[in-house]
Amino acid sequence: MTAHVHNTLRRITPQLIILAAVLMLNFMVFPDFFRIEFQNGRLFGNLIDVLNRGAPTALLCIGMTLVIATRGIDLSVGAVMAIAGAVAASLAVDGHGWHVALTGALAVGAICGLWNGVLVAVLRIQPIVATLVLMVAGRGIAQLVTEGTILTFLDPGLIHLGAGTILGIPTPILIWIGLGLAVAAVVRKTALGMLIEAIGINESSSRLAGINSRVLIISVYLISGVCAALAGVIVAADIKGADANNAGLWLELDAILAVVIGGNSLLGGRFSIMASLLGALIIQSVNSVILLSGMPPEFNLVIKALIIIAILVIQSPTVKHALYILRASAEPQPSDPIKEAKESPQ
Amino acid sequence: ADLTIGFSQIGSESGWRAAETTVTKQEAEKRGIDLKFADAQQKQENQIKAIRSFIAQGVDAILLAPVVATGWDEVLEEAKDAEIPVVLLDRTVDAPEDLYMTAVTSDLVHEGSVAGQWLVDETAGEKCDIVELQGTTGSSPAIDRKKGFEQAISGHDNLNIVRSQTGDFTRSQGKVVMESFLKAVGGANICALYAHNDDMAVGAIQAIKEAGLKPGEDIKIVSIDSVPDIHLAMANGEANATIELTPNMAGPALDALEAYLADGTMPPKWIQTESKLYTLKDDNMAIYEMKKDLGY
Amino acid sequence: MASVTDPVLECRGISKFFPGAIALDAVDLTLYPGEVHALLGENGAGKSTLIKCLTGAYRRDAGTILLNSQEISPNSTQDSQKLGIGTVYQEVNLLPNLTVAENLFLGRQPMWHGFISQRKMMKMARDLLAEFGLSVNPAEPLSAYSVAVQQVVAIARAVELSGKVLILDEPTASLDRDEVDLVFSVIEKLKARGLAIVFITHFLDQVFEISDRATVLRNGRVVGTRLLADATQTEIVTLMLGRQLEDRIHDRAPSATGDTLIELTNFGKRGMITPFDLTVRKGEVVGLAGLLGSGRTETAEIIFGAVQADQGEALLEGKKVTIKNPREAVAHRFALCPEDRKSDGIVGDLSVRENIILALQARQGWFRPLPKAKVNELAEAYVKALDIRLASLDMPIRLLSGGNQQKALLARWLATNPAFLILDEPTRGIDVGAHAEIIALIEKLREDGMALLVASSELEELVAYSTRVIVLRDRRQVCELAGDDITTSNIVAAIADEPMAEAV
Amino acid sequence: MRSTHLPLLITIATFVLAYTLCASQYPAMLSTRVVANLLTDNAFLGIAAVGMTFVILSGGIDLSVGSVIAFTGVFLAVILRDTSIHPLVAFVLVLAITISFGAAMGAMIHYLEMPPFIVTLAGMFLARGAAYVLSTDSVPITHEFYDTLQSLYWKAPGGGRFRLTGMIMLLTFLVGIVVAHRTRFGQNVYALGGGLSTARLMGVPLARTTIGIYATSGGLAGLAGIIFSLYTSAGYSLATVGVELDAIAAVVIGGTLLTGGTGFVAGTFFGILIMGLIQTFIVFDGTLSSWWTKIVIGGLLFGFILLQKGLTWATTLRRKPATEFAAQS
Ligand SMILES: Nc1ncnc2c1ncn2[C@@H]1O[C@H](COP(=O)(O)OP(=O)(O)OP(=O)(O)O)[C@@H](O)[C@H]1O
Ligand SMILES: Nc1ncnc2c1ncn2[C@@H]1O[C@H](COP(=O)(O)OP(=O)(O)OP(=O)(O)O)[C@@H](O)[C@H]1O
Ligand SMILES: [Mg+2]
Ligand SMILES: [Mg+2]
Repeated sequence: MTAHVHNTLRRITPQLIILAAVLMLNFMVFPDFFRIEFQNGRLFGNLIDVLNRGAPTALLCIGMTLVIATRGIDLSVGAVMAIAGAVAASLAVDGHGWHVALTGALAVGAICGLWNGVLVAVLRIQPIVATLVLMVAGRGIAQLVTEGTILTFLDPGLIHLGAGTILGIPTPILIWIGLGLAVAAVVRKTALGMLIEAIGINESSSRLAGINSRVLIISVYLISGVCAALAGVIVAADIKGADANNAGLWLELDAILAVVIGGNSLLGGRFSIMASLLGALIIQSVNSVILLSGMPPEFNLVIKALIIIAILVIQSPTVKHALYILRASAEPQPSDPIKEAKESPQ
Repeated sequence: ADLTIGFSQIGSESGWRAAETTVTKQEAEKRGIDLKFADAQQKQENQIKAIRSFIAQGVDAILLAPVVATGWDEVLEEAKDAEIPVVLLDRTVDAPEDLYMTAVTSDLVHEGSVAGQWLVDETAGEKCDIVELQGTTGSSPAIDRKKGFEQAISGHDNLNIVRSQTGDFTRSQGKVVMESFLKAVGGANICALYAHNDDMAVGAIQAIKEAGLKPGEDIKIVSIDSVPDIHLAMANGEANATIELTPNMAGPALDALEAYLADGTMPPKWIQTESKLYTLKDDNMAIYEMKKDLGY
Repeated sequence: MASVTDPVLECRGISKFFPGAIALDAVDLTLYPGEVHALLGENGAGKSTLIKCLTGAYRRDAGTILLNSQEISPNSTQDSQKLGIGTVYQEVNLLPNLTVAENLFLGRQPMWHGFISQRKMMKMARDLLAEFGLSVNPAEPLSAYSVAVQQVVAIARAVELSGKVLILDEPTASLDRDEVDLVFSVIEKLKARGLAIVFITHFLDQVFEISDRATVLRNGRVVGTRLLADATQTEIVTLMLGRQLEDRIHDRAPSATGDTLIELTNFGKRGMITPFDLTVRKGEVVGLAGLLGSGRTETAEIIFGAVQADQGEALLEGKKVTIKNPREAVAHRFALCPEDRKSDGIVGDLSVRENIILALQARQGWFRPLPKAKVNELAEAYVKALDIRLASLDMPIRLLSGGNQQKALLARWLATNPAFLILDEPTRGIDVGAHAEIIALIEKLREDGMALLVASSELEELVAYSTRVIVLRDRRQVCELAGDDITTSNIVAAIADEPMAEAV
Repeated sequence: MRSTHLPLLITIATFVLAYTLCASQYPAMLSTRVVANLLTDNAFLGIAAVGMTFVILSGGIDLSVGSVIAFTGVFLAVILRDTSIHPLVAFVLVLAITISFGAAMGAMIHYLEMPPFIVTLAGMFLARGAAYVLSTDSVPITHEFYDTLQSLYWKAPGGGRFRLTGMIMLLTFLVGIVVAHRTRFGQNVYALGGGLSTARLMGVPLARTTIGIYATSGGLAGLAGIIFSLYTSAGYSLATVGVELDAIAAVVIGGTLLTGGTGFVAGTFFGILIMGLIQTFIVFDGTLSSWWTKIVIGGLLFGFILLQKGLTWATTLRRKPATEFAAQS
């Protein structure tokens, strides 16, 4: 058990260090960055904002990590967010309660995920193209639901999901942390995690080993769809309206980026949801630097690009390897313990 | 229908634009015109393609809501060669005037300066630190509305823009960026918000409320477009002023076209729509009720 | 013979460390022109690693390489190719998406006015392949051909590249006798031309047939170099293993006595394998013999549901069952150890431990994870039982040597405790010691009442453990041998025979 | 005929079929205007897609092309506005920049072993950001050399104008085809797509090829940017957002596998035509609302993929059953 915790910690160390560094950068451009107050019945502060605003990306990340672990990719999550937000809003406008709206939205997300999953697992269309279809059409579907307007709703229960607080903590924070931990626990406490990794590494071998790869692949896209739907509901609830045109626009790229910053390979296989979530927080902290720095907006993208490139370079296998060699050469050649390790299991 | 008119719309990126599309379709229907609608998904190249296809199809006239001012000479020339009149909607282009028949637009710079002027009058010399929510970086409304506003407040030393960041014309970004303004500047230090469109202002209002301040009182809010939701906010006293950008550009445009096609009456080169200022003095609830079904 | 001339290639003190393992420890190797030098050793001894260090595929950690007394230091395989060292690596390393001709001449295409001349290239490819007795269409993508064809193409490519040295890492593992003979005749020609050839294999017969000298590695160290003219097989084996290989007398496997386990009638798939009947009893080993492409692998795949049969029915212990996919097969307690371990067997990045329990876990279902203790117990037991050489159970399986990967796959299926075990080329790339162990294992499993179906190109091996042998030709069963009829010569005769009345 | 030419034939067949269907609905689609428009309007996209084809053949992806096109336009506009440099010199300058930019991304991908998706995503942010920094306004280009280039067209009977830009695209495709199939570089690109580690063992110069591929893509995106600036006579930092996805879609519709190693530059040409045809058809129809436009584009994209999949499946089913899933791993 403790070994497990230790392994997880070691896996996410690079992300923790980078997150700390980016937060320090925030602190440098805005000295009050770490101040948190209790104000107006809720926690109030930049750090809370990072956690709160990171919610959509973090939620997308959960599903995206699993999809990427199977060697797939889901470009449609942004569009699915828009659809789910639109569906929730229109249900709320029609006078249904928040649980109906939420259930409806999640169901629609699940259907979208199922669609993607079937295209990938059954029709064997390459994931990037398969999900491109829904990425293009999905926003149209969302606009069809809202008829191109921002569909405003007043249901307090639904609004609470995006803009409310529980014990002073914004609800979205609790939702993404809760869901993240739950999914991470489920995949690691069951065999799902390993089987997903096996599919991502070598699907043919996995299938021959008796793994039901088809159902598993469909499931991960389904989970991704549901996560996206939840993110869509939160984003809509946050502004009390479904903005089919803009909700989740280009957010799929942020989600993929977060997964990669989380140290997961786009070629599938080994994954860590925790690390991806940290990746999402890192991206949100970068956004926060940009907002707090007060630079003119035309520099936003350049700053973001440069910080991200720096992070990726530090994380690249080559640089990691070079650091490893540096550290190893500082110590005496560990030849004897290795020999023992090699001979002991025989 | 005896008239076929092609309409190249930018896209459906905002409620205002959706309303413009709706109104245009209504106006065409009212007049019995067969409207060929093409949505360009925010891409100029798609608009050019659409215009070329309209020409190939032999439509009687073309309505164009250009996504950007530059880059139309070539295709407009082709339209001219094919003797198809082109009317520009809601934005003008950087092309020789003889390449299009007329432009039905508001004056974006003017809108900005109306907003600025309102704030100048409202503050009456009192010191006021302003935060600005810009539109999408590089878009012409963002550039011109900023320019107009700055022109209006220049020379008034009591007015200062302390922070300016893009909110991408969206409600959610408006809220996010306002949140960061409130922290970076301090809610008590912000006296007014100028948003390049109403959607961002609506988002910002929520951020202000969540920070425990009263929008409209603690922070004055002026924005542009006059969409229904901002009138609702004004009716509740949560926003102070908005400048109308009418979605009915097609009405005057089609009037001009019909007159031209009927007897060759040349309209003026620029038909400017009114940039009407609404404040708390107006009956905002009534305006909201009137506008809410227009497809915003 | 060679000592009068100067060596072509000399390796001095080559070392290679991997995290957790010393793969090569100051290895010396000297090659003379015109000799075939066998490189021998158990699975995991470091043969492939030595080759890769030599050709620049790996960066060596110590040591020098001299080519014609000049020190060289190839940093990439491209460098070594330029220096005249042609290599066939252990797993076929060609590009399935390119055509045969493109694979043969990648990087050295015949040019015409600065552009590749397709016509010339096709002609050259056809000529080259003819030398190896292969008459395939060089314009077809390589993926259209079997592993065996690909292997020959790889050899042909390496031969073309080797101006001075040719290195062959287990080139004959998936070839049968005729092809091996062709390859050997080419090797003889090259030898006469004065090339130095390194030949790695686990078939000692082939070593003695073609090689002049042999260097034996054990645990990354050179334990000896012998002139093969003066050495005996036993001596070499003892050198490799560090111990004597017990001579095991194989009793003729008794005819099956157990109950019928599985009965297939009219099982087949159009365009793939002619419908066949097959009955396997408990405690029986059915051998599948045939030439390359005769349909052995297809038979195995169709029975396991890897490819779905489009006709016929299956009875399992008298009950009708469907085998639509491997999952169903595994549920019926079938197991298939596939021929192509790299693409259909191992899950490269998963640990050896996870690879061993993978099939068992898949059968258990997603939500019933095997307890940690059980996993460790299973993995350790099989590593011990099959003598899998590894630094740690946590290392990714792709880092194991080829033979050890094969053993780990066997462990995966044994862990599911199958009722019916299908083995497709179970001893490919397995060293002599392990070879004997696997044969012993097959016999033991049979005695324990398991039903086995084994496809193999090694007839001696088939003869040793089969209770029945089915011979395939052109994707149909042509003959069945049982009891004392099972001899290599009978099988060869059956394979060669024209299709006649003896069909099953 | 190689069996691998099949996807190409299928793409061409799909295009011919689709064009016939469209023309039977709207006879005006047979006019030279529509044909000329297909070439002119898609010139920049086509050129960028040639580069994308090489990238995708090698198993990579380049998300930066849209931003690079926009950057090129803004750079040209600004430099022609603020200096007296001749456009041809400016072209050379901007091509040098975009080629180096691509090469730098290639170098990062190779030497730092980072996935292309992410490197080029960062490149996409950077190029667009650089365009913003140069100018947020759209900057018109008013050089007489531009007018000269724009006046180079052949007016076909029926009113179609076959412009220089369309011809440059065709030329780019021709060169692309020759490079892909008749040069060592092209073969190495396919080799990379077949498997990186295998290609390494076979002695393919990985560094040179990878950098070359992304430099090519960057350079062609730069050329596409020049064409786009000719097309619009302006530079605008918000232009060509999402063009990379269009280019990828065109490449895929053209029968190239995103996993790399199989496909044709010529296929991409028909992919471009098919996409252009979809758009033309939608405009001719003219009844679709904004949202239905998106849904229909997505639906048609799906339809084409499905059609291709179906045809491929139907024609390969008989050929190689044994390798059913060896092919995907
Ligand atoms: N990249 C690596 N990291 C760690 N260990 C490795 C790596 N590559 C090989 N090894 C180890 O080095 C040893 C030598 O492997 P090698 O492949 O050279 O054996 P081999 O003699 O070719 O065996 P075989 O006959 O089975 O092919 C093995 O124990 C293997 O596990
Ligand atoms: N010499 C050849 N020429 C053309 N095609 C071949 C040749 N050899 C094999 N093939 C093709 O490759 C496919 C797979 O052959 P493979 O060698 O795997 O069959 P097999 O009977 O299982 O043989 P083995 O298991 O001994 O390798 C066959 O379907 C056959 O069509
Ligand atoms: Mg080996
Ligand atoms: Mg076989």
